[in-house]
Amino acid sequence: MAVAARVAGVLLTAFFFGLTFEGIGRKVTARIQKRYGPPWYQNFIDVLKTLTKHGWTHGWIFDFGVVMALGGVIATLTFVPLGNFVAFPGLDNFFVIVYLFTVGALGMAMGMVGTGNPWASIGVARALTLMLGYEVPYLIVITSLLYNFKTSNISTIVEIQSVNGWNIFRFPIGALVAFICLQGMLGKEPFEAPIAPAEIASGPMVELSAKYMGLLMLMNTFMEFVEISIFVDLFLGGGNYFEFLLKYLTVWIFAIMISAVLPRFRIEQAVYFYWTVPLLLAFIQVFLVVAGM
Amino acid sequence: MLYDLSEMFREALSVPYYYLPLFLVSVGIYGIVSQRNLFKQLVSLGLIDTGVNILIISLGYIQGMEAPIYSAVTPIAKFVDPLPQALVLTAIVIGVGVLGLGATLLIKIHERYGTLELDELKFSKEHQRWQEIMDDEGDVGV
Amino acid sequence: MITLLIAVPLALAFATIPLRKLARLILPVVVLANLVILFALKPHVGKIIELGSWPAVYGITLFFDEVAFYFLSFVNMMFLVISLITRDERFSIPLLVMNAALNGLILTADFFNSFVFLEIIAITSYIISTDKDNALGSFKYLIFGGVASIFYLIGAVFMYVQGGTLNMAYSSYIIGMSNPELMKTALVLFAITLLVELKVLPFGLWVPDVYGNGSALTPVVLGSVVSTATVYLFSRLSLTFVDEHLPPVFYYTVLASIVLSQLGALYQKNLGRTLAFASMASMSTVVASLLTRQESVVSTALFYLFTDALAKFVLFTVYGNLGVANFRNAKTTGIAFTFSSLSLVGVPIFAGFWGKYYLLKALFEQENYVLAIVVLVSTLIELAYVTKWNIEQWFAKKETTKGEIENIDLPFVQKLFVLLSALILLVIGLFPQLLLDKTNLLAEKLFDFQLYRDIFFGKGGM
Amino acid sequence: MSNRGNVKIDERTVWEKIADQLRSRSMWMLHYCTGCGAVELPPSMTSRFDLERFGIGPMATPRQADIFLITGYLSVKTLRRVIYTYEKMPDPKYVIGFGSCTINGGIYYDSYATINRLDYYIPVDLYIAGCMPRPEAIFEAFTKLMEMIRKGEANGWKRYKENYEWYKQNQLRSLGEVIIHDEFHE
Amino acid sequence: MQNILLVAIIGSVAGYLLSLFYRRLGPIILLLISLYAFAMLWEIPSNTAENFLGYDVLYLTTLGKYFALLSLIVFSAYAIFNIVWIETLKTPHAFNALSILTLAGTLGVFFTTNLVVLYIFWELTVFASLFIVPMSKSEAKRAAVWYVTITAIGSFAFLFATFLLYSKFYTFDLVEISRNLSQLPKPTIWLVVCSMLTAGIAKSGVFPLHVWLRNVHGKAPDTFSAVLSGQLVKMGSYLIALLLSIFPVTTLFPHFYGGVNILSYILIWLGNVSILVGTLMAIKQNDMKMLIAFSTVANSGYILIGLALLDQVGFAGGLFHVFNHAIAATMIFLSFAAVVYRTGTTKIDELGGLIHRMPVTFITYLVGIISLAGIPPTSGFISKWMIFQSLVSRGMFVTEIFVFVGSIGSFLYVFRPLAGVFLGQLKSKYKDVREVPIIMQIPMILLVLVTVFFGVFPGQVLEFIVGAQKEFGIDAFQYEGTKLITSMGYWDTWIVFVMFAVGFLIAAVLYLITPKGKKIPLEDQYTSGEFLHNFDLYHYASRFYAFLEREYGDHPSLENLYASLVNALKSLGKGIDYLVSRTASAYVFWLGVILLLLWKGW
Repeated sequence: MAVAARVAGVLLTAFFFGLTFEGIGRKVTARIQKRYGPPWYQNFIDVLKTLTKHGWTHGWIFDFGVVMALGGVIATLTFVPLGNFVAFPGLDNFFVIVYLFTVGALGMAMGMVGTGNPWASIGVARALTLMLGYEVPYLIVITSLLYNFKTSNISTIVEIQSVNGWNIFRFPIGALVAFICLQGMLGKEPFEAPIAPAEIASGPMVELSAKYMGLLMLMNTFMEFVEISIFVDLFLGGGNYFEFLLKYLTVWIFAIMISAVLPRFRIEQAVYFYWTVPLLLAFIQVFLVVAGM
Repeated sequence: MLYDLSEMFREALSVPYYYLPLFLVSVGIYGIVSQRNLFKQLVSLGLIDTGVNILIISLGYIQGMEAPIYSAVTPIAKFVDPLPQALVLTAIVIGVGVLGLGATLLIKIHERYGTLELDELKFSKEHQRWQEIMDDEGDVGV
Repeated sequence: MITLLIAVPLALAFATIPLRKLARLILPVVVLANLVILFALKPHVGKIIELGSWPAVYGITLFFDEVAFYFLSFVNMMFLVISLITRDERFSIPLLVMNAALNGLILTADFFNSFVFLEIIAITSYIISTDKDNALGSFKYLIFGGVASIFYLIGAVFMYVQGGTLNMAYSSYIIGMSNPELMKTALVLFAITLLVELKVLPFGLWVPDVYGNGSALTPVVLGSVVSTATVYLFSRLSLTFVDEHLPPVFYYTVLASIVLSQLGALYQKNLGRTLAFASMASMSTVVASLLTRQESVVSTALFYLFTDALAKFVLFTVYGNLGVANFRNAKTTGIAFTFSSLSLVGVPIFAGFWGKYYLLKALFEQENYVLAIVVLVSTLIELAYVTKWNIEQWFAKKETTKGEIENIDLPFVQKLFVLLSALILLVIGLFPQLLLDKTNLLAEKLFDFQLYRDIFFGKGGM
Repeated sequence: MSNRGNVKIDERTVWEKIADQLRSRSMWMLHYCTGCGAVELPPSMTSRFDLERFGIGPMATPRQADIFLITGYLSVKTLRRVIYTYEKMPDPKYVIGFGSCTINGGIYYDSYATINRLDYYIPVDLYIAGCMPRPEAIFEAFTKLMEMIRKGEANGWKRYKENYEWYKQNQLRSLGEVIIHDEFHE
Repeated sequence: MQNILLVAIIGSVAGYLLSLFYRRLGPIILLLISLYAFAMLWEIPSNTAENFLGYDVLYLTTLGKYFALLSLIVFSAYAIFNIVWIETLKTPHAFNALSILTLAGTLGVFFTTNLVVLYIFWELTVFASLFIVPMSKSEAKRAAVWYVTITAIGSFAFLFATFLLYSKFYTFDLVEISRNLSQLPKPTIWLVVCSMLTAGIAKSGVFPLHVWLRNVHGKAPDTFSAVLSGQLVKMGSYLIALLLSIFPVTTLFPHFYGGVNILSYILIWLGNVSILVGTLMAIKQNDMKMLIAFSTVANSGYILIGLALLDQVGFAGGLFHVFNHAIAATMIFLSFAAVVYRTGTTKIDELGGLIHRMPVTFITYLVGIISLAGIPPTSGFISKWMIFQSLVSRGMFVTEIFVFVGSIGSFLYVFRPLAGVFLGQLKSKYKDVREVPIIMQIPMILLVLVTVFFGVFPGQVLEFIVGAQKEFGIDAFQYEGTKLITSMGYWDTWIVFVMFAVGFLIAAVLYLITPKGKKIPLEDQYTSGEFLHNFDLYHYASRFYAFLEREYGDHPSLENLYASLVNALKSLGKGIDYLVSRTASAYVFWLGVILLLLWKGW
């Protein structure tokens, strides 16, 4: 039962804090644009409003895709350690989380293309290409970390950091590369080509009416929660639950600030960028790790 | 006078025995390599045959002996070695056979291509048709 | 008694002119008679036959031992099959004469005698190669054959002048004792003439035009029968009488000939010429392994020779009669063609595989890596075009441009023999030991000059 | 929401009420500018007036939009697209008509190409007077609409559903077959 | 083992004869033979030696048993599918006979460690499968010739090495050879091992010799490409696994980097390049079968890397990936065969929206690509996870780049047929396409169950792999029930599956309590206000990753290189042909040249 409680705890934190931080994010963007912006609970209202509307479905594959997407991301969420609060202590292997994460992505992609709208296919094609872009340097940097600590268990790395200091200071280049890739994962401004509202009518979400939009927004929040919490666990060390949330917020605000001011990359520019600058930095990081930094 | 002519002729000829056949064979081979006319090649083949036959006979020659024709006048002991001459007989017969066959083939070629000149032969329509058969492209290229 | 093998075909060859209507039957009957005589005389193997009871050194002698027996049986077996298969009896006279000459060539122990038989074979093969009115190709062959044959004559006469006798055993023994240098030059002269018939490339340039003329008779007769007899003579001369190597020039030309003829075959777009090049390649492989002068390699070379001759027989007969066939409506012929072509390439369950397997094994034991690699590379190239042609014929496009194919399938007789030889290849493929023991015996016999000479000196007469 | 004997009896269930509360606080506007009034929207969304404070933001597709702004005169061709898009929007949807052109055709009332009365074709919940109302008027309208939703009076979409036939007839009469046949295709 | 082989060989002849009466009997016989062989083989304990027709050459290693069972699964699925599919073939009798012969050949290869017998069965398989390839399209003929020639390069190199070893040790038995292999001088060891591995590399389509894969798998008869890429490619991987584990590679070759010897490092680099080539080329393909053919190249690269690591986790990962790729490739090709059976075309941009007409085929393809891409609930992830763990623990970061590009790239190219063929707008031409008959659906569903079952309970497959590792002295992979343990960390397949189910449940609950969406037809799409009358065009499938392809558009193509090489050889042949068609004067000239050489080079 303790496991169920812990899992519920993780999910509720993700739900509650995810949406609140998104609200705070919108407020920060508004502030940057010299306006007040919506209240912090605006995202709760948006999600619940969409869940009450009467939308349309494009067949069983569309529903199955949306449910699989949300289910996959929830499953990934349960394995992610929040600071020292972990649902399954030993089992949060980094590769398992990254690849379980792709179940959600594949479910969403399949559902959206299942609607039959070519905007969605273009959006998903861009999303997958972007993923090819940011995933390679990200995995290289993280594996160099894993190689350094000789374990691929995130919670053990969290404990190590609580002993001898945050990794962000020991591997500054790695942290930088990870953050750039994080920006890509979140789908925030410089790398927003897959869901560009003006170009391809918000990409995959073109046919999402009412509740499907709500479920997908929830999924998006959980995805962001997973991505940022992995970054925080690996680079900003341990500490109890509240310290974790504080670090989460700072990283989130930092990401929002960058995305508020930057225009949008074209998709091949994004991949070209990812495979030159971050990959080079990742290699420098690897060289340092292997050379026994 | 007649006698010293043959004498003078004999000194001129006192070159080693293989000069004449070598000369004949090389003329024959040059003939085949250079001539563009098929019939001339056949003639040069004949030339080579004769050259070789002469070589064989000269091999069997013993200085100062007589031709091995068995008649009352010539005693047994004074013959040159008769065996190469026997061999030459067969060789000549074979040469005749080959040349005869060559001539028939030439007639056949002439009937078909209308010429014996190698250059014209190449561009005759008959040759073209044969060339096409040679390269009808099967649809499987390696 | 054994002289009947030469006399009967020669005599009856010219008897066919008056007996016009019997012409079709004479050839098979004669060849059958040869076989019967041959097997009847099997127990008297290892005898000399002095013609006209002149003693060995002076008279013309025939020598009938195991090697001669197996080669004769193979040659006459092939002749029997050919005679049953050919439908046009225009060539029955030259074939009979050639049969006599072939038997003579294998039996004779006399240099000039072998020259005469060689020349008769040459003339008859010129005549046969004019099939499908290929006069130009045959004329070229005639000129080149004529030029090349003079070397054999010169060599024979030299052996006579030095050794004092035309008998092979005597003269090679005496010359071998007195000055081996001349023996070597004589062997080179013999080799030049024989290599023309053995289709090694610089000498075998005439082969594609003659073999590729589309007739079923020429390539089979020349390819399988005459080449095998010439291999016998070549191995007899170069292995038994001379125990040094031929000059290295020959070895390198033969190696080059293997690869180049395979490449030539790869380029060909016409099946006939491809098969011609293929037979050149396989014959040069046999010659190359003979030149290595090691007994194990020679025995595998003979194994390879017999299986290859059988396979080529099938391929040429099918091509001769059907051209580029569509096997979909000639299934059994197709299977036979594929079996023999795969055996040619060396696919495991066929005889060709054991040919290549034993050859490579022997080569590796002798550390002769160069020839092994050449054989492997040539098989690889052969694999490419053989597969191409097999697939081309199995999966031919239904609507062939030249309207309906005139001869859809082989007539029954030919189909029977083609299937029979394909099955023989399969049987040898499953039980290679049958043929291997025979070839080991042959190789061992070919190498001991001692036995060959003692019989002559011991004057065992008929 | 029927007002028999002008006593408004609220027939909505508790869930409906909560839902309306939510719908009023987070309205998504369809990013589809049909007329000249659309130019007023950007200033209302940027830092001076900031529509996002009320949870109102532009959405790219009708599938996610709640409010449909008809910002000015409607030509026949645009009306065809407006109806096609209106039917694409999920159910509780509200229409706001900008300016007098949507009420009686405005200054183009006598043109052959414009539609004089928007209400015949799609149910309009709210009109904003003014030949292109300024952002302040737009804010006035939005707060009015939020207040109507909370009270459950903004039932244009229900009216459209109930007398769908009437609307369809008006549309057919003036546009001919809406979707299939028009001058571009057959 | 001997009677399995004999039954299979006799079965092929019986298959030919029986299918003359009724063409569907052939696949039934193939099915019976493979089931019989599977049952018999399951009982035979590994390391049993038997004789075959008198020669004691058969020796069953655990590795051989594992590969044989895997190939029997593939062949039985292929046979069931064929029962109905055989109708579309023009020459079914030869097809049946040759496919049974291919089965016999592959089983023969797995049952022996005697080099010559291995070569014989190897050639038997190659030539049996050769004649099946051109049975479909006409341009498959050219592909078949390429297939044989390139595989022959490998097998002749293998033959060369076999005889070289025979001339040194006078034995053909691999185990004995490996025991005293170290006596040979260093260069000979290199020559022998490399030429033997070439056979494996040629057959499994690894980088330098992968050129034939695209055409052969793309143009072979549809179900046979399932066997080709699912099973015949695994023969190459089997040979590599056998050689790497039997030969004492770690002691023979010096240590190079990250605990890996020089030979394995070269193999790993070959694997890397084939992953890169396979992935990038697969993304470009528009023909779905050629796309999956290139994915086979990439996955053979994965297997090669896994096997070359030769350690506790990597080697196990390589072997497990053999299982996953075989099953996944078979599933995908069977679903493509079903699509082609109904629509007749393999081009992605001509198809679309088939999910609405062929749901079972879609599910098979979906689970197939989930396993191929290596996503957790299916078995594909386990093997990729193992390979990643091994690579990370050794710190081989350059290889990791290629491996990550390969695994992420696999999402891209598997998604292209998913979006182009199954999802999106249903073309009007295929409006009335029906689902494939039941018999075709059975193997597909069976394979789906197998993938998901082994994804959650990999115990049975791991048991074989651990057995193979113990047999060759590599320290075995540890696992307890469903928990996979490595030095770098462990995870539990069962708990992941449960949590995935829980997540799915929560999402389903959320989905059900909210108001139900109304089903609308496929034509009711947001078209930004535009009226569309021909929805066939409203489908994004051709040049799916145009922006990515532009990045590496003008890449060097190995196929053209090989083609130009062959043309060079043929031009040499043309030269010979020119010489030959000259007249007698030329012949005599060459005779003169030889005489001159003789005269001088006496």
